[in-house]
Amino acid sequence: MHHLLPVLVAVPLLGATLLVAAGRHLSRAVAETTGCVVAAGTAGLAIALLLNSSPPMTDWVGGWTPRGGEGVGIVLVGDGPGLGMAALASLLTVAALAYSWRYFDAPPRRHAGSFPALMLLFQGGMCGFAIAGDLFDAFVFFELMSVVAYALTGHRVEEPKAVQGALSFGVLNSLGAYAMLTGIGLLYARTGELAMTKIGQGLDHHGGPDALTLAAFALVLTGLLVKAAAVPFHFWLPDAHAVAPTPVCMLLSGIMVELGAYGVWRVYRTVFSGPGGIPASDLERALVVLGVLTGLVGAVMCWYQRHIKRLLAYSTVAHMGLFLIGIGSLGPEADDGVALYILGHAGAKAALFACTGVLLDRYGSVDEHALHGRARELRAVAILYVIGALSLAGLPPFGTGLGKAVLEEAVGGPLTVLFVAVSAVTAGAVLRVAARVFFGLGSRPGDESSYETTGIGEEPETRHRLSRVPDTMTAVPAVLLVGALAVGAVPGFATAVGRAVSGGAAPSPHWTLTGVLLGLTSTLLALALAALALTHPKPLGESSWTAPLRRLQSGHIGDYVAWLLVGTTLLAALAAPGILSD
Amino acid sequence: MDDPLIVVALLLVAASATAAVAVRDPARQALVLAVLGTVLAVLFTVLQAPDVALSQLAVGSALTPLLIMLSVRKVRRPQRKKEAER
Amino acid sequence: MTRRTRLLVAALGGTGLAVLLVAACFDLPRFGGAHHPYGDRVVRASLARHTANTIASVNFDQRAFDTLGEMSILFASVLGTVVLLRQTRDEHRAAPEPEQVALPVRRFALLVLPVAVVTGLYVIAHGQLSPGGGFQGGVVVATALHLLYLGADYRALERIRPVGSYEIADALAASAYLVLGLAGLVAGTAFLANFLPYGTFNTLSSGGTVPLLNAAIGMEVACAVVVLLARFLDQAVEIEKGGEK
Amino acid sequence: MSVFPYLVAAWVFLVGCYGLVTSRNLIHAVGCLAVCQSSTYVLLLAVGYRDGATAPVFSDLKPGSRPVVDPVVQALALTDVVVGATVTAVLLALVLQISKLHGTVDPDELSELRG
Repeated sequence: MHHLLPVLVAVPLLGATLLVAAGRHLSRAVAETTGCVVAAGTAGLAIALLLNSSPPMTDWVGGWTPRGGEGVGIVLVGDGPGLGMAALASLLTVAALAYSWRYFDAPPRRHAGSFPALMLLFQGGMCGFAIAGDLFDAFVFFELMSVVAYALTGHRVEEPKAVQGALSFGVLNSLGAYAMLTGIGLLYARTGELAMTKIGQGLDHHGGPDALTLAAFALVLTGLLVKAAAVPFHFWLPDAHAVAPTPVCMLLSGIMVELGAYGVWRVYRTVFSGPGGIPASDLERALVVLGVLTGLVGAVMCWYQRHIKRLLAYSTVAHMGLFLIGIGSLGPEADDGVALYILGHAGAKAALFACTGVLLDRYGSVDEHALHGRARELRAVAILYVIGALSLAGLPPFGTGLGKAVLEEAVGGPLTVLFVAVSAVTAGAVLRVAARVFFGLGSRPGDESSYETTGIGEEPETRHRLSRVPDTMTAVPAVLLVGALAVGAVPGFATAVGRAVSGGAAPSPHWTLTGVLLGLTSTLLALALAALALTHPKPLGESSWTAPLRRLQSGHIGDYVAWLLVGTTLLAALAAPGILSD
Repeated sequence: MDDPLIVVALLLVAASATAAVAVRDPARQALVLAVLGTVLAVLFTVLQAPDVALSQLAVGSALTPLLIMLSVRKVRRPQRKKEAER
Repeated sequence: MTRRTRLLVAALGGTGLAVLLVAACFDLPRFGGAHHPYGDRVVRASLARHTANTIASVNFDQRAFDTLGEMSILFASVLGTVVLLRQTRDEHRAAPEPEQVALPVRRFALLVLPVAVVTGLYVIAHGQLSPGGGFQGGVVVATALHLLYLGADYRALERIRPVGSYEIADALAASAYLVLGLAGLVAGTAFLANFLPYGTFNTLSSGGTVPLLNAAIGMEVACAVVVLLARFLDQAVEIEKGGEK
Repeated sequence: MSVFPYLVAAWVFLVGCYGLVTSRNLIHAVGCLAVCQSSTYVLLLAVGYRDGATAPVFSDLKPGSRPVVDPVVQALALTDVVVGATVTAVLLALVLQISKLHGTVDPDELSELRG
């Protein structure tokens, strides 16, 4: 079975190359069908491998299985978390391709296959990163995923915002990747190895951590945290996710950003967790501080957006903060919680983006204020939107709710307040949007701010504005929401996830009374916040204390790079105490 | 570190990298980047990496500067036209 | 942020990063040290597989999966550039005026062109023996074709360079790499396994699948660079803003 | 002096970052990113160097007769060079579209995405 691990990467890549080779002679329907079939086939393979991943598989590509413990090849690791991420990425790719089925604006002339081909390349990159057991190999697939994502983000080249957002995305992520490569170079210099487990052993063999270990840690994590959009590396995310085509947004917010967090988890576990690496308390300090910052900044910024896709993008930032806190607390229960939360979040967030895409294609706007009361006729979409928002809030029995509950129990203490607050504020903002746009509740807000990005005057992504919403565009979010529900509600699923992630080291994740109550609390808080925003728009409207925070999001590449440098320094400073005291 | 050639090549790399950043006009920067690419190729050769030196020569000192020059030409062209219309 | 604050923030972060990097440098092993465990193993493995150029053995045999990723990056960025630089609805093509090229320049370019192309092909073919290989040779071939732009004019270039065919060739070369990888799996060993006989050391056919993968990469790189340059040349020379005339 | 090559790599990276922060032209910024990347090649190859060694190519070198430098970092740097060029191409394509749609390539004048 382990021989099939590299095939997980090869199949989508081969599909993409063949689509391009034949693209000139393919009709659009054939090209898109092929894309869907290849993506679905890969998803099937990923799931089949996942079901066989206990005990974890390893595969040495090219048959370079080490003799006497001395490998020269590249090792792929097929364990629960890795294959789980690959399966999630593949399933979301299928959903995104199905959503864009015959809907997208005219493809470039004589390049009918280019969009599905790019999506398949994206899928291949994500799968490759998820199963990489070799640090440089992880970097290569990380770059593949990034390069495709830049091109996909800027796909609508007639949109001024799209190309600007894609460039910020590209510059920041490339710089992060080079920082990561520098870190890999340092690790190679110290240990002379590239396989992650070997690097970890090499660090331990060398003795206690020193400045080199710290620098390598900070640099490698910079690359991964840029992708994971942790504050202060996060500035590119709202700019990019707000402008990317909707199917691409589903993938970016649903899985790509989470893969950054997964990378942090994987790299810390296999490389830095030994006695020669970074002490656990230091990692916890670094990730929890950054996670809290990320959650707070994301939630506040999310609340004050009127551009709906940007609002959803900030909600992703806020949730990434919660995931990072979970990863930083380094317990098997927390890992299970994060895994469930990521699954549920992927379904809910992708569904919300898909519904927003319907608004864009129908009304040519994604501005909360301009759309006030205009989408009353879209009953089905409205219901999906509200369900998505409630799921985001962690309403039992959604997967998000279960993940949040398990995570709250594992992390505990005052951080529980943050978890409830972040889910309540982000979900409240989405509910507010739903109430205004689909139900016309509250008074129509004025246009007072001149600084922020509005969502007025966006070009629809379909060739013409939709007069009727295609069935695929409502079916896909519905299926995604059912998935998010199933994660938390289907008996046995959570247990299976727990076994795949932490291998039975933790009690299998399940609903507890506290968890249900906390989920209900955040949902009620979200509803209350949304109601308050509609009835009393002034006190919850734009206030002067958030202005400096909002000005930081300036769209200026120079600013973002400056913050990236600060972020690396901050990361190193947070992880330094344990090393200095040695 | 007894090889003076390596030291000289390293100094040249540092200097041309600094110059590539300090030159603010992108067209000139392309030329400096070509120089940086060549100097890097020299450094790689003295570091006994002929393979990397070859590709650095092809990519760093030819392809990348060429792409930058073409972009500069495209970005400047409409402006020139507008000036001519005035 | 104003320029001043931005510089301040960057100075803060840059200083921290500089301190970190310098401290790390002093913990690195001495420059020129002899401790390279992975490197030594790689050299042994390369000789065992009759590949004279160890770099080629790493790129196309031992770590061929990295090269697959790298090739996909190249392929993706070419596809991305094609998509990003497509002709939009409000643009049209204006064929450039044929330009008079000074005779010496023309002669020089036409003389160098075949030499450069042959050099590039030679560099590709000897990838597993001497420094060079698919990447380097591919770029040389592709850049050489563009000497025509210098030596003749843009139209001559367009005639010998039907971009569409290069795009297809690029995709086919990438597929060939993947198919060779899958062939390794079908042949009974593993994905990207070197399943062919290793041949005689230091000959063109040595190294098993190495020369084949190398050739696929050479073709992919050459076509990819041609397409990349073509898209940028198109933008710089042909595509103009404004409706159809 | 045994850390000098590493310090050069660090310097090149930081100088590139400085250029990115202060750049007034997006094409120039992409060039600065390429400078940042060249620091990684310098670091990798410096790490793989071995005193008195030769290139790991055995077409006219008897195996075992002389020490060779680390071939792994060279393969990594080779990959890195190609990755760098392709990223540059995609980013420049985006800059071209920005210049068409915004009429400027000065990051200070781009004001579409804020808040």
